[in-house]
Amino acid sequence: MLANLPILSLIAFSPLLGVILLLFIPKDQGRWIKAAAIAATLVPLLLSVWLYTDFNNRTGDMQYVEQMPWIHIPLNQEAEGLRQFESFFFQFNYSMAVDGISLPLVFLTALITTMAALAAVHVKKRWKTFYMLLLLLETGMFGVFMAQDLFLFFVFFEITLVPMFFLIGIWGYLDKEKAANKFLIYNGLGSAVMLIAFLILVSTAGFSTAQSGGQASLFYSGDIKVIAHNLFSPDSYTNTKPSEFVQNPFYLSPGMKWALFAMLLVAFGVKLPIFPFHTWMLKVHTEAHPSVVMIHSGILLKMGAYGLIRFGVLLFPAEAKQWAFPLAVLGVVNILYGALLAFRQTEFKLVLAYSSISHMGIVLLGIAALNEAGMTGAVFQMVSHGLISALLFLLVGSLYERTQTTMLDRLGGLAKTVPFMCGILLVAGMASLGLPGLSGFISEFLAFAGLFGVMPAAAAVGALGIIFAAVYVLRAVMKISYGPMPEHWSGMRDARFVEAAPMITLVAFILLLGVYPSVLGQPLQQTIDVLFQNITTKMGG
Amino acid sequence: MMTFDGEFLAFFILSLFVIGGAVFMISFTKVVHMVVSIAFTFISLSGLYVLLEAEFVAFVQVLIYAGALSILMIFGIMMTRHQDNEDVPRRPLHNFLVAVGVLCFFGILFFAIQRTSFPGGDFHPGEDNTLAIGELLYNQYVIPFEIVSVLLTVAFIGAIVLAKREEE
Amino acid sequence: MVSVYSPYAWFIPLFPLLAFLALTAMGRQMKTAAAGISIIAAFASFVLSVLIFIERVGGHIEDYTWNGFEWLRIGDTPLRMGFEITNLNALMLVVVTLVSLLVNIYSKGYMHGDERITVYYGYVALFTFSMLGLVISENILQLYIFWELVGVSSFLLIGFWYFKPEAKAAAKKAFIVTRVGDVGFFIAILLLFWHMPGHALDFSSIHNAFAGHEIPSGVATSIALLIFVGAIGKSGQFPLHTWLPDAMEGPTPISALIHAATMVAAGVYLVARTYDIFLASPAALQTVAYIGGFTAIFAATIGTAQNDIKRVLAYSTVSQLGYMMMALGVGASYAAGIFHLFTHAFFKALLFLAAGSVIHAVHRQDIRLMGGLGGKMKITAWTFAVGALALSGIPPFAGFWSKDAILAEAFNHHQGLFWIGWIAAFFTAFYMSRLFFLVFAGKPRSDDTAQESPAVMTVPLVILAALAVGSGFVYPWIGSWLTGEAAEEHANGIVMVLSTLAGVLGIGLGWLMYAKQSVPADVVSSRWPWLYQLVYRKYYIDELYQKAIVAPLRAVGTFLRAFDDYVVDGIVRWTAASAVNLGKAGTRLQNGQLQTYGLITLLGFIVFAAVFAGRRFF
Amino acid sequence: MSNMILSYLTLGAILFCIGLYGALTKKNAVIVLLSIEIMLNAVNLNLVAFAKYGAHPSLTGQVFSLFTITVAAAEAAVGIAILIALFRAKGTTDVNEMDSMKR
Amino acid sequence: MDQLQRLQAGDLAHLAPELTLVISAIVLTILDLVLPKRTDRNALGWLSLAGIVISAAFVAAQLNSDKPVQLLNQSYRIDDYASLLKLVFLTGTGLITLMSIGTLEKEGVRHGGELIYLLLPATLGAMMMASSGDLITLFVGLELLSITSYVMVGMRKSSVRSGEGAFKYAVLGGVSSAILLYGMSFLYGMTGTTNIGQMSVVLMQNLETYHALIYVSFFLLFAGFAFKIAAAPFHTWAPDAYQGAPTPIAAFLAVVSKAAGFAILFRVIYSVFFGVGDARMPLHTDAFAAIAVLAAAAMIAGNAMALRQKNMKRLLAYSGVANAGYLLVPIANQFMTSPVHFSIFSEFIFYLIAYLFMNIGAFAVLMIVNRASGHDELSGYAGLYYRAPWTAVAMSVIVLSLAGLPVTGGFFGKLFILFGTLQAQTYWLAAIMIVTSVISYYYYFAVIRQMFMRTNFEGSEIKTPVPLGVAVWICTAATVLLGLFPNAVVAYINSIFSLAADFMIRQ
Repeated sequence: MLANLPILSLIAFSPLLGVILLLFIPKDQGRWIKAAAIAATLVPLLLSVWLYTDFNNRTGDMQYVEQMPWIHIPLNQEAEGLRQFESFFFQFNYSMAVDGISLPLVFLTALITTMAALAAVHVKKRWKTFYMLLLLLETGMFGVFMAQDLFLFFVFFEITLVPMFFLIGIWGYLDKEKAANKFLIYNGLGSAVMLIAFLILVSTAGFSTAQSGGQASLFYSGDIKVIAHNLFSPDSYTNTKPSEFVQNPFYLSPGMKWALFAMLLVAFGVKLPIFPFHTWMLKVHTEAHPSVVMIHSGILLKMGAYGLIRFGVLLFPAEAKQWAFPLAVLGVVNILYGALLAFRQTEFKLVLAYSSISHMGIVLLGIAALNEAGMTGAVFQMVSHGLISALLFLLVGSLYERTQTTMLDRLGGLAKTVPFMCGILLVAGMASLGLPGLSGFISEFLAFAGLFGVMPAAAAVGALGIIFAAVYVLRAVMKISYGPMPEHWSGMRDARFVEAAPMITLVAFILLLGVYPSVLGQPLQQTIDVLFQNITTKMGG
Repeated sequence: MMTFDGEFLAFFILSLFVIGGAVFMISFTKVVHMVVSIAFTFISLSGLYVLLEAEFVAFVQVLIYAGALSILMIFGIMMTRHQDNEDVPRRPLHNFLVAVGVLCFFGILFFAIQRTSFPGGDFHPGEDNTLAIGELLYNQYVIPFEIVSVLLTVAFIGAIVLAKREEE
Repeated sequence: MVSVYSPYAWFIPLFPLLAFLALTAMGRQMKTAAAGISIIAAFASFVLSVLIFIERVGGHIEDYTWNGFEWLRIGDTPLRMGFEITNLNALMLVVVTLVSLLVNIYSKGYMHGDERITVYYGYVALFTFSMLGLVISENILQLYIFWELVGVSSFLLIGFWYFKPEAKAAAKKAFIVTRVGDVGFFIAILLLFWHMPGHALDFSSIHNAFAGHEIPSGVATSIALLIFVGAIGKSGQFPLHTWLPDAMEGPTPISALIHAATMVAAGVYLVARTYDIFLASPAALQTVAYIGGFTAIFAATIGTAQNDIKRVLAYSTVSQLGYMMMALGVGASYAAGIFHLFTHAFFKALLFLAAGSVIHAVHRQDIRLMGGLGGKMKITAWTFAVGALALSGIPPFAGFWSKDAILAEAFNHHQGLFWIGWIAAFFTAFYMSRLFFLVFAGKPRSDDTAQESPAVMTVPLVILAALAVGSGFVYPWIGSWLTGEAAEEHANGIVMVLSTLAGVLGIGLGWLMYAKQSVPADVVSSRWPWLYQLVYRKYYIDELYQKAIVAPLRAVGTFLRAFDDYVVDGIVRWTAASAVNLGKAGTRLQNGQLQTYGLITLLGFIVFAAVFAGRRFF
Repeated sequence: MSNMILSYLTLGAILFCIGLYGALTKKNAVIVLLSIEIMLNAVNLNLVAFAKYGAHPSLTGQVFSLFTITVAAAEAAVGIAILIALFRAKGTTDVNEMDSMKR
Repeated sequence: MDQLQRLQAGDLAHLAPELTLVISAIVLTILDLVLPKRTDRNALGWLSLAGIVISAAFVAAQLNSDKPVQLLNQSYRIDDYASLLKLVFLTGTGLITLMSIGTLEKEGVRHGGELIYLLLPATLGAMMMASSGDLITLFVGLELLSITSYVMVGMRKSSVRSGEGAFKYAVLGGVSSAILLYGMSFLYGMTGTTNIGQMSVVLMQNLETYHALIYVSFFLLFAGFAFKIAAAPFHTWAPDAYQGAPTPIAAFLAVVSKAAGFAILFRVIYSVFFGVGDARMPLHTDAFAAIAVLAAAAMIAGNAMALRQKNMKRLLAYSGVANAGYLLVPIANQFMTSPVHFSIFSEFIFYLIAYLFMNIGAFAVLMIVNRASGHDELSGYAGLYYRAPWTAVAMSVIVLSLAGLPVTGGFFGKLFILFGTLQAQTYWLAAIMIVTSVISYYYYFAVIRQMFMRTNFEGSEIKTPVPLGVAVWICTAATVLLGLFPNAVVAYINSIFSLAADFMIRQ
């Protein structure tokens, strides 16, 4: 029964139903608002669980494809060369699908949003708006991971920007407006670069002809499949060099392709973030409400990595190869730079922010490897870091609620009063530093393994990050929970059920992924396999 | 080589008057003097129009510019109780920049004008210049003509609305 | 012959795992049941281990391997998990489960009354699980996983008294220093992954590949050395030994369990387990031998100058582990090293538990403040003496046989290392006698009302003492059993005499200095104070690390923080500011003066005309 | 007489520039308005000159100049009216003092 | 030589929209005079609105005729280019009239009736401009619009700012008219005609002789038009005039007046200068390069100067400068560069439509805020979310559209223009366009910050007059619909509009 429904659209837009539902609940019914919002996040979560189980692991193709014409803009065809055609237009479709790479991220989005919704019980004011924006954000994030059309992708990507701006700016701490601004402008610039790259792609590789009833039409398409086809087929317009006599506005020179990859790298690098584009996210990490950071750090950063894989590597494998070394270097720099800085921070949230930078370096390494192991590692790291950072910020929220500070020097000995939370903190820290048995290890292992096959030296240098991770994670975690405890915190209450439930859930997933990684590896394996077969054949040709 | 005929002499004298009037306007300090000198420019211009076989335009020029407009300006000056004198310029940099800008502007115009030559052709001012113009106005240019009537009405209403004293 | 019990070997780690889960779920409740649960689990594991061991002792039984669990598949490469039972790990299983069982029992007494005893037992169970998992791992990646888990459990146990700043620091140090080694091990696995045929990581494939010389020797050397780096970290070899003595901040039974008997032995076990790789690279083997030998003598000298009862034992552990490494390095088989691991586990656990008994009684650890405890704590004193003698290598105690095996190997293959080992043995005997005489002999140096510990603590001591005496007698047999090859000739007479001599000399000197006091105790410190200081301060290694690694990294971190703030973000802010300033400059022109506006318009026209038209004319 | 046209055009340019200079430097608002009229006069001169000496002489230029004159007059009237209203509110006709809005 | 052409009675039908406006204006003037002083002048507004709607209906009826109609030797053209732009003007004026109803008193305008009926001739001027094929018609239309605008800006007579704004606008407008006329006089001199359609052929034939003068006349026209559309560096009047003007008039300047400027700029530049030049004297290339640079300058200057702006009207003025830049981009992207890029007009008009709604919406909300706070400063928006949540939501949508974020008309409009720019492979212009629009997020979101993140403790709930609220919601709804279904609009325009028939005036 479920199979016939447009399951992806249902997942993506079910949060909007929640928004509508919330509209009808009066502002002062805080309890009902929270309950309804959390329930609304459960719908996509359950659906995505079903999706995950129903997903066919034996194929690497796109699944659950939904396609609907959306924007179909006719263009002026008064020019000599265009008149003979039936029509000339550009079109963006509403086109959604998932493969093994996006599936886990869809699930992650659903899971972490639910967790964040639970964590948001600490929010003190304007719950209604908060939850409405949260749900809107969720739709945007789902869309990003499902969209199969450049334009649709971009729209969803931008949609996430606005609710996030509000969420940071209204519910953050002291410097929230600055943080929101920095987030907006920085990511706006990233999106701007992405849009230019996308439109160049659409206006060259997106160009196609279609036959309908004996008449030919010309059109520009944003469909990834069309673009990929044109980019890879040697006799497409995109790959036909213009000569003195024949103009070809659809030609993409190798230099242009190189530049396009570079632009995509910058565009998604801002989101990822890649050094030196990372400074915006520090502010977000420290100033936004922890439940917002859960989503930000847990999912939004992954959109950068996802985009880089989906559009950078998959559309430009040859250019990615040219870029592999710089990518690896950037990855190593990210890892070490983030780690060294995390080590010197005095504020816990900043430690986590820099650790995110460090961890995203691992994703870059996995991508730079350009092999199955590396790519698998990159995706694992995306999921794993999503879970871990969400958990950590969940804890930050709960701790801040009790101690009113996140300065490491003022914290200490909390294991005495809040042993449960400190235990979870320890687990999260251990997962973050890549302890085997927890999710962080698998991704680290795979990413390094992948890179080691191609660039052993870079991988070896990057592996130093494993040591540094231990240093900064332990420093922070132990400063919080170990050592003597100040007297005035003795009456503190350990996690309430509503806090403990998401913590345990996240720990469970972290453990599951660490102990039985196939749960993620299985949907991933075929996709990545097929993908690399395609890449190698296409690069050969 | 320029031939020195009567027309040129007339042009030369009139243009001296035109420029002289304008320059005087710029350099006078008393506002009323300025208006008078500019009226002189307007009248000299109408002389030039006569030279150019545009009698009707010359007539209108005298009527509107030298007449109506100068009077209007004097009224304007009276009604705003002007300070009589232009002070010494208080913005030397500004004035200098304007001077440089205007000179450059003139340089561009002069350069372009001097590089151009017009083939020239026969000019038929018509038996009766006024009649010819009238015919054109009522036929070919009737639409802008009608619009100008709207424009004048609007200017009329607008000027009244703006300039009339509000009773408190 | 097919094994009956081996297919069930996975139960061995499972019991403690279940215990751990149960105890964790309890939180801080059910303090009384905690010990019971953990002890039962340890006992169950022990019984099964013994069954497997006995079965293997009894007859020639094939190695049992199961790897049916596909953990993850990367492309076409499956990563599998499973377990394997060989003679080597059957022996290890017995050692680990036995020591663990005894420590569990002992702890019931030692930790009595601690409010977090449930947590304590949970951690112990986790540790036991990890260690057992490590031992039965079927491939090197799985081994690495448990290896890290062992590290983390030890971190948890060292930092068990989390509110003590020293414990906190020690736990952190232990984790981080061993992590340095782990990275080497990690890279070794990556190298293996790419160089093994079919990316196989299981031990039998490794054996086949390296024994069959399929891997170039350069690669083998790198892999072996990197694995050894891991072992250095875990087994406290120079230069990564610094964490081990600090780790004594944990509860004493933990010191016995982890930092003496089992976990630190993991490094030795790792080298033994991957011995094929080392055999493929003579250079790597030599490195192992030298590092081991150096560590042995280096730590032994430090041990002579320490005043904390547990620290002395800790340095002796480091020294003994050095012995084992040396044995692995010089020989052509891992038998001698593993044999010493086997005996050392018992007597070192014994020594620690006895020391724990002393600490339990007097609540202090400084040996200069003890004395005359022999009369008050008879069982403890006697069992400690047994352990000390075993450690000193006095026949017929277990330590004598295993040490002799090592020295014999060294004597045969590398005379220089033999003498190093010999001197180390002398120092070992010296500091053990110093320890014994200062603690148990003479008069009390403070007014303690020490009492013998309860039976729950002394019984394990006695059992271990028995093993410290008896376990050496497997000497003739164990080598061939472990390696499956015919044993070399052993029992070199000269070596036996020399090693006994070293022990006797050391004990004699200690007796003279600390019991009879005919030689002044400050004989060295008064004459060569710098030498005493050097040894007392552990050759300033910690300080060196602090200065050479920690401080520069800190400085780099501080520098990068400024860099991030002022340069990276500075550029961002500068860019933003320049956009704003551009706007400001623009609005400055917008000064309300209409003639300025006109001027701007005029100049705008001139610029446009000049730029776009002017270039066509000039 | 093709040279004649250049003289007229040059005269127009001079007049235009004088008007422009006046509009951009004079302090009295009325004079500023007058300067604009000079500029428009310069344009008229151009148009009328072209009507006679241009490439294709025609009456159109004269007609155009009539429209210009009319519009200029209307503009001047409105300008003066605005000035009067402003004077009532502000009490000055000095253009330099008209800067209550800036930045 | 042209024969005399007469206007026939039948041709009046073609002038129905314009005549409607004239008649309405006259009727309203008379009514205003006749009605007693104390009667509510709101009825005038509704009547005026009716006139505008009727006029728009006539325009709509003229859309998509088989063959463009031209009157009196091209002095007046009725083609789809003109008609579409007229619809834009009329919609804009209609919305502005709607928001003026019952609100002018509070704006400080004592002669609300005059203001409302002056809007009609101003719009008439704009329509003349869009429809003209002759420089004289064009000039007269332009002056009708301008002079009426000067008057309307000065209508808040008690305010010094209003007078100042009007005077500055009048003087600078006069200067720019003179410059524009001067350029036109040269064009006439060189070609002997004022007919736009006939010029380019003559110019082409005499390229050698007129070379320098063509450049001069181009740049004179260029400066004059740029002044009208307020593109930097010819924008300086805009902030002061907007700030001084009554809010509806500021909206009129920002939308209708600017759109009219574009109407002539687009048509004249393409009709007269397109294709003029050869390889040695690439006038054509230089002309379009200048427009591209003008666009870039407007985008950069407008957005940069708006960054620290605290007054909402000035902010919108600078934003208008930037938007002029965006609108210039399709004009600069002329179709010589790419064999496939011919949709410049759809790109232009779509963004213009989106701009119409979002900008009028922004001004309408500004009126609401002004009514509550009594000033135009940005701080007046503080806590608007608490005081008028729905208005705040509408304003957010409008601001998002101005900033170019999905899913709004502004977003798609920019995207469409950008796509054309990249089709034409003018990468630098695309880069400037998108980077500056990101910079604009900062100040557009400043409004959002005020509304949602600041609080105003004194403010009470805000009451919005119904017509004003309707105007806001029409604009908001249109903005969203344009973003969601841009295809409807673009497809329709594309189906009726032809560059050759409806745009270029060639004979």
